[in-house]
Amino acid sequence: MLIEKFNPLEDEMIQVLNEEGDIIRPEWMPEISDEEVLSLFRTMQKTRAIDSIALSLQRQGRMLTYAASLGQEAAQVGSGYALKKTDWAVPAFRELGMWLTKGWSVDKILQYWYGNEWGSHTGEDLRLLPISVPISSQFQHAVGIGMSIRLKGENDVVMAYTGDGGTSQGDFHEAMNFAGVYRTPNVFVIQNNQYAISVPVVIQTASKNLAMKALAYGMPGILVDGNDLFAVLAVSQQAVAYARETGPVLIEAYTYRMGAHTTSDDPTKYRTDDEVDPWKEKDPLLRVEKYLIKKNLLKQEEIEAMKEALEEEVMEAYRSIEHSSDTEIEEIFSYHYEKMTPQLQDQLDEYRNYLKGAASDGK
Amino acid sequence: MLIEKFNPLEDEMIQVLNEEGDIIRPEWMPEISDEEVLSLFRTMQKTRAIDSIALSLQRQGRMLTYAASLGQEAAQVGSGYALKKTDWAVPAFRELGMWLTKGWSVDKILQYWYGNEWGSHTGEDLRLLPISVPISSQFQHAVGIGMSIRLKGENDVVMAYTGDGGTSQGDFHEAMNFAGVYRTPNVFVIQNNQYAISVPVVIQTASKNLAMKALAYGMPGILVDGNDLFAVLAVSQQAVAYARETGPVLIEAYTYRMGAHTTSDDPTKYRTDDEVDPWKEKDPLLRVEKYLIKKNLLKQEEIEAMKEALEEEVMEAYRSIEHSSDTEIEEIFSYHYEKMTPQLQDQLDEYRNYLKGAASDGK
Amino acid sequence: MANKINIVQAVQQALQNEMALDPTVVVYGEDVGVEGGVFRATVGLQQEFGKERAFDTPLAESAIVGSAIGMAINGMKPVVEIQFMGFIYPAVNQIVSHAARYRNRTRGLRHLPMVIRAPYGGGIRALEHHSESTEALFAHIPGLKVVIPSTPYDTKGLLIAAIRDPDPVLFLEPKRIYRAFRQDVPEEAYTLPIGKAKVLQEGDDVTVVTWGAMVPDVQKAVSGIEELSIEVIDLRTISPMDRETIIESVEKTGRILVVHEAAKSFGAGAEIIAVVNEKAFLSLEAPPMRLTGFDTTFPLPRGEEHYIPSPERIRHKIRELAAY
Amino acid sequence: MANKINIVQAVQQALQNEMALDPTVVVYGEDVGVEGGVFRATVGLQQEFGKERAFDTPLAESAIVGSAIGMAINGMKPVVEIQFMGFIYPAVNQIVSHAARYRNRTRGLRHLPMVIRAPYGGGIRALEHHSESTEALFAHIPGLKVVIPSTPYDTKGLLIAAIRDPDPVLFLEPKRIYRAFRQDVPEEAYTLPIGKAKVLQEGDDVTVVTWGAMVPDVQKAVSGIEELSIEVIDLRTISPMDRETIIESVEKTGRILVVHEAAKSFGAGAEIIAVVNEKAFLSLEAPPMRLTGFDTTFPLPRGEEHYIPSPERIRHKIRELAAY
Ligand SMILES: Cc1ncc(C[n+]2csc(CCOP(=O)(O)OP(=O)(O)O)c2C)c(N)n1
Ligand SMILES: Cc1ncc(C[n+]2csc(CCOP(=O)(O)OP(=O)(O)O)c2C)c(N)n1
Ligand SMILES: [Mg+2]
Ligand SMILES: [Mg+2]
Repeated sequence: MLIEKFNPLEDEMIQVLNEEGDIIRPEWMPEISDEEVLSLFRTMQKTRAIDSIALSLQRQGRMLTYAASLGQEAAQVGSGYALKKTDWAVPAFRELGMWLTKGWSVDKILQYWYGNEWGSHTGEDLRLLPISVPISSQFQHAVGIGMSIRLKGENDVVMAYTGDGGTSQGDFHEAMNFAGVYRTPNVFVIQNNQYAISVPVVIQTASKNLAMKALAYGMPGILVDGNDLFAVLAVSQQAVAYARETGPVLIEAYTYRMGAHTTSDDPTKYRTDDEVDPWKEKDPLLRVEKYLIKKNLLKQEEIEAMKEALEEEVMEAYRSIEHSSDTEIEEIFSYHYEKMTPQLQDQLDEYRNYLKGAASDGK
Repeated sequence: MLIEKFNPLEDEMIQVLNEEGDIIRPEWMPEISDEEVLSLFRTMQKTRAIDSIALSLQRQGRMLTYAASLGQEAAQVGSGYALKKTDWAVPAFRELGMWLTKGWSVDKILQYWYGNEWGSHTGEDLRLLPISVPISSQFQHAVGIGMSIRLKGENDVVMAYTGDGGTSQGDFHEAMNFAGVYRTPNVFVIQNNQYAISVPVVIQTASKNLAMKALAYGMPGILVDGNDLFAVLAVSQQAVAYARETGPVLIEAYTYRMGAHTTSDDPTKYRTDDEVDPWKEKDPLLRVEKYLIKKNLLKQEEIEAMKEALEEEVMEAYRSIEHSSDTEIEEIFSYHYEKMTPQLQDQLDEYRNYLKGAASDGK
Repeated sequence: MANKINIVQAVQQALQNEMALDPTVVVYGEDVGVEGGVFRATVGLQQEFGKERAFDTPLAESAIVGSAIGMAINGMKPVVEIQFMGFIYPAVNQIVSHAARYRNRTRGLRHLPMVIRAPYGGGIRALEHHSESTEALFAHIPGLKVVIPSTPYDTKGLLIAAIRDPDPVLFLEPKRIYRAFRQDVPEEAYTLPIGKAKVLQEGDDVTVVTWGAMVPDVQKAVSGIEELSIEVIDLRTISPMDRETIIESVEKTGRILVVHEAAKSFGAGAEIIAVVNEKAFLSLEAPPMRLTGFDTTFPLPRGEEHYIPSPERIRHKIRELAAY
Repeated sequence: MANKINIVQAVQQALQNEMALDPTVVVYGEDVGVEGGVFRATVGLQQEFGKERAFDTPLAESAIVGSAIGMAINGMKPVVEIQFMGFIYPAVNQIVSHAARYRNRTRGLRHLPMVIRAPYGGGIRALEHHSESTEALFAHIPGLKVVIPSTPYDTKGLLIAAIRDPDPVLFLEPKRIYRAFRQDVPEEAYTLPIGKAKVLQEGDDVTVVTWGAMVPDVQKAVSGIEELSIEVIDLRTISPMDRETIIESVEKTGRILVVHEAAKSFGAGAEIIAVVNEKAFLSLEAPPMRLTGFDTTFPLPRGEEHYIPSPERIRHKIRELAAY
């Protein structure tokens, strides 16, 4: 098994699909039908469509802070696709591609970024936790779910995400350590996109790579080309299988954040085009596109049509939430406890009374 | 250099002095005069004398909670002795042998355990931080000192201590990671005494050993027999030299907590004599004693006399603080800020007035 | 069936009852399994329910609380122990940023039936960080409940209520009186309502509100005052606070003293006084007063006797308030 | 020489002045170096003072604060940034268990001249955890000082005072008004006393105490009330609180309203009311009141307008208080 044989100290990186769209390690190619490849490609395109619509809405003032996934689609879609519906996914905040494979709906996703808590009501049957903003804190929840799975004799796997920056947090360490001790069915995915806002990964850690951090917890760690859909999928499938049977695994998906950290960020302050440009050739979508075209599974025009259709679909989803996104006053109060405390009830009443008075004052 | 060549993944352990008191790896024997060996042996005996007096005082109700170092004297004295006077030591709470090498006086040490803050006023010129109770939190301070040393162009080293339990804390990880990034002159010492109160190290981590955790931070890690004074000293000297010149190092000193966790603990609840007994033969003092006797540097009677003299010295120190250890009321208030806040002044006045009133009421 | 048990035994019994009744209840923390807790609050649980349901953890408070959040998300009812309240701080991010917020964040989709137990308070001649009473910090956090019992009976009933509560509860145990006295307590499971104070003694002249380990001290203080009729309220839940019971009492007495062990400024006493002002201002005949710990770190043992208000000081303060 | 600058520029200038004057001052945190801070509060410092004295750190708040403690022990004056107050919680153990305690723990042998800066408060249409106002938590901790400025002039003077203070200061910056207005501020370094409130406007009928980003809102509210003479106090330091200024005012007006953005219960307003009761009870003509955030998590942007008391609500509350 790749997972067990791989030695992260050697700093090599698993690759299957090269930049020309050729399969260079067929023995590692995941077993996947052409329809599945097409569907994954579509999901990656959808990720990109959401990013582009959200960014343009943001510029128009119709969307708030937004964190794009541009460049990281393979890492997200490839890993997320390795999960069953009954497996859990525990995101950080930049896993759009994974959210789509897991079934979080586009309107909910946009509602989240548009600043409404209902966006995090991901849906009754979705084993997907909401976005977690405090970096790496969600790893602890993932491990707790893993512990409960072992305890209940369930057969599910929990895949948790963090960034390269996230590896510096105490919670990253504590969670990985717990997972090692209790041999929980966890897959930990680090999307190493080289930056934590403006801070490059060389200031984040002196570790040779991030995958090898697994050794400190007695678990396998594997480094994969995060811009290679097939490699990510292959490694993730094996990791998920390993987690289900044996214990936790760490995956480092080596990738690059092509855009700004969020819409509040201006990356030209801390990095040059010279650094960014070479990564354009490593575009994870381009590779799959080349593969599909070479295999005659898709034509260039079809791709353009797909993009357009997806953008329209996303705009549709946005329109469905744009005007319904203001929070009802009562909702601010009513979800803190099963039943509102008398304090909350008082405060709600007082505020409503004030509003009534203000309204009748004509203010 | 041992430090750089050592591969913690191979799980071997540096040893110099065996249980018979013979030097088995002369090439690693630290350069140390007979007088120095005698003096270190004496310090180890003193450590044991303090432990034994403190425990007996505790049983008499003349001492409070106490955490003994029994069995860990070599790990503590050997590491502490590698430091210069100008180097810093940052303890957890079970480093008695190191405290003595660093110059913390016995009366202060006893005063600390006897529940008076003045015990932590270690002395103006001592580069020794006070005991730090919240596990591994002190690693962060050690790294901060290390950062400031680099910044100021100083040439000192900072040696920080934690236990096997301490490796599970987020602070352990964050501090080690900072040290790696800033290449601070830090030596991190884990006294792996196999237990965190009742929790054995196998429940603490799934890592093969603790030394290899260093790899995650891009620093060398080395595993040493913590019951072997010469091995600990050799490794520590090299680590200190490495830290001074190059960057941080992690040392795992493999040892065993022979006694209870503290005087509040009863280890028979969680471990058997069968487990403890074999460690008696690995007694770090016995080994040095055998070495010294074989080398004709010390006679059995002299050892007995040394023990007695040391115990008397410790009792003397205790007597000097036993009756002077109650806290002055003002001291409770006056060290929170450079100047007492009006709130504190009020509270002190009110309390004093109350006491005066109570006294004049004859209460 | 009743048994005569002390507070720490009541904790143990509550856990045992609930683990027997509800297979989703699990208990874990540092030294909680094999040893049965450094205070013996979880003794016997691993023997009875196995290593899966009562177990030791690595030394990491953030992971203890954080993993409990995950457990609760997947249908368990974790009851985790923080060995001393002074060691809860590494877990504050998990408590404040997640435990308290999950229900609201997800608009009710996910809620967290979890309990964080921690022995709190000073006066046990302990090392630094073993004497904290920082309930006010957690009471300020929306989405948390903070409970502090003062008797074996209340401990058991409130802890079981906390375990059955669908939301996170911080359950602070008054370790100074863990073994101070015994009480007849039903052997079976029962609950007491979270959010309800208890009037321990009715009176007309002065209201004294207190909680936890200060309760017996207040009772002692009050029992030495013949000339006044004093109402004593055991708050029992710090948040959400039972304002009604306090207000009703102050409307009767016109005078209130809050006694707590925590530092004075920005402590829970301030909130009680603010509430009394808001709800019973016109009844006040004297300034609401506080008798509390100082605004200092809890002193080490050789100074600790000064910190916690003694029954004599409480008595003195009650008289001062009554004489106002 | 004066320059017209806003609050975030005042922060930057204070840092720059002090770094120039005192080589032991260092500035660090996430994105603080190359980028100059996500709010640009440290912009230009790395260029001017080098990577040694203004630098980026790994993403770890506990290490940021914990290493600052070590730096301070070895004679530096670290000024560290927590990117948003909502991310201070991982550092709480270092703040509460060490920063606040070192001087007392060592009976004065070691003290920590360090500043923890964090932008606080809501109303900027941000994601979760970017809107916290939990100053009350830190104000309750003995050994800490908590400062919140509301103008460029105060920001600069108080931040420099904080840097020169031999003890740890938590310096909370009102990010909602970071760029709201400019003020003439001396270009040179100067200090303002920590622990002193400021009477912004004198008045006889009602006292309003507030701080930080609420100050302009209160001023707006007050400017719309012609019929009352209102005294407005900008608290500026939450702990240690300037009780004198508040008491003096209440003795005059007999009426006090505290306005803050943080959740109501167990917030800093409660302490102010408790103090007023203790020190000016007989002057009170109406119940001290609070107008604050709700006891809820700060809502996401589509609900946030309801949370922070608006000038209209403040005005309404002042009138309610005056009419009592
Ligand atoms: C505890 C905490 N500190 C700071 C932040 C502010 N912050 C948000 S994202 C980010 C960088 C994250 O970097 P990384 O983990 O590499 O993820 P990426 O943004 O690259 O996907 C920071 C510092 C935060 N959200 N949580
Ligand atoms: C943060 C924190 N949690 C819990 C404790 C209580 N405690 C004191 S010592 C200890 C075990 C420490 O184990 P280890 O690090 O191996 O050191 P040892 O006692 O073996 O020297 C525990 C859990 C503490 N002091 N700090
Ligand atoms: Mg990143
Ligand atoms: Mg240990």
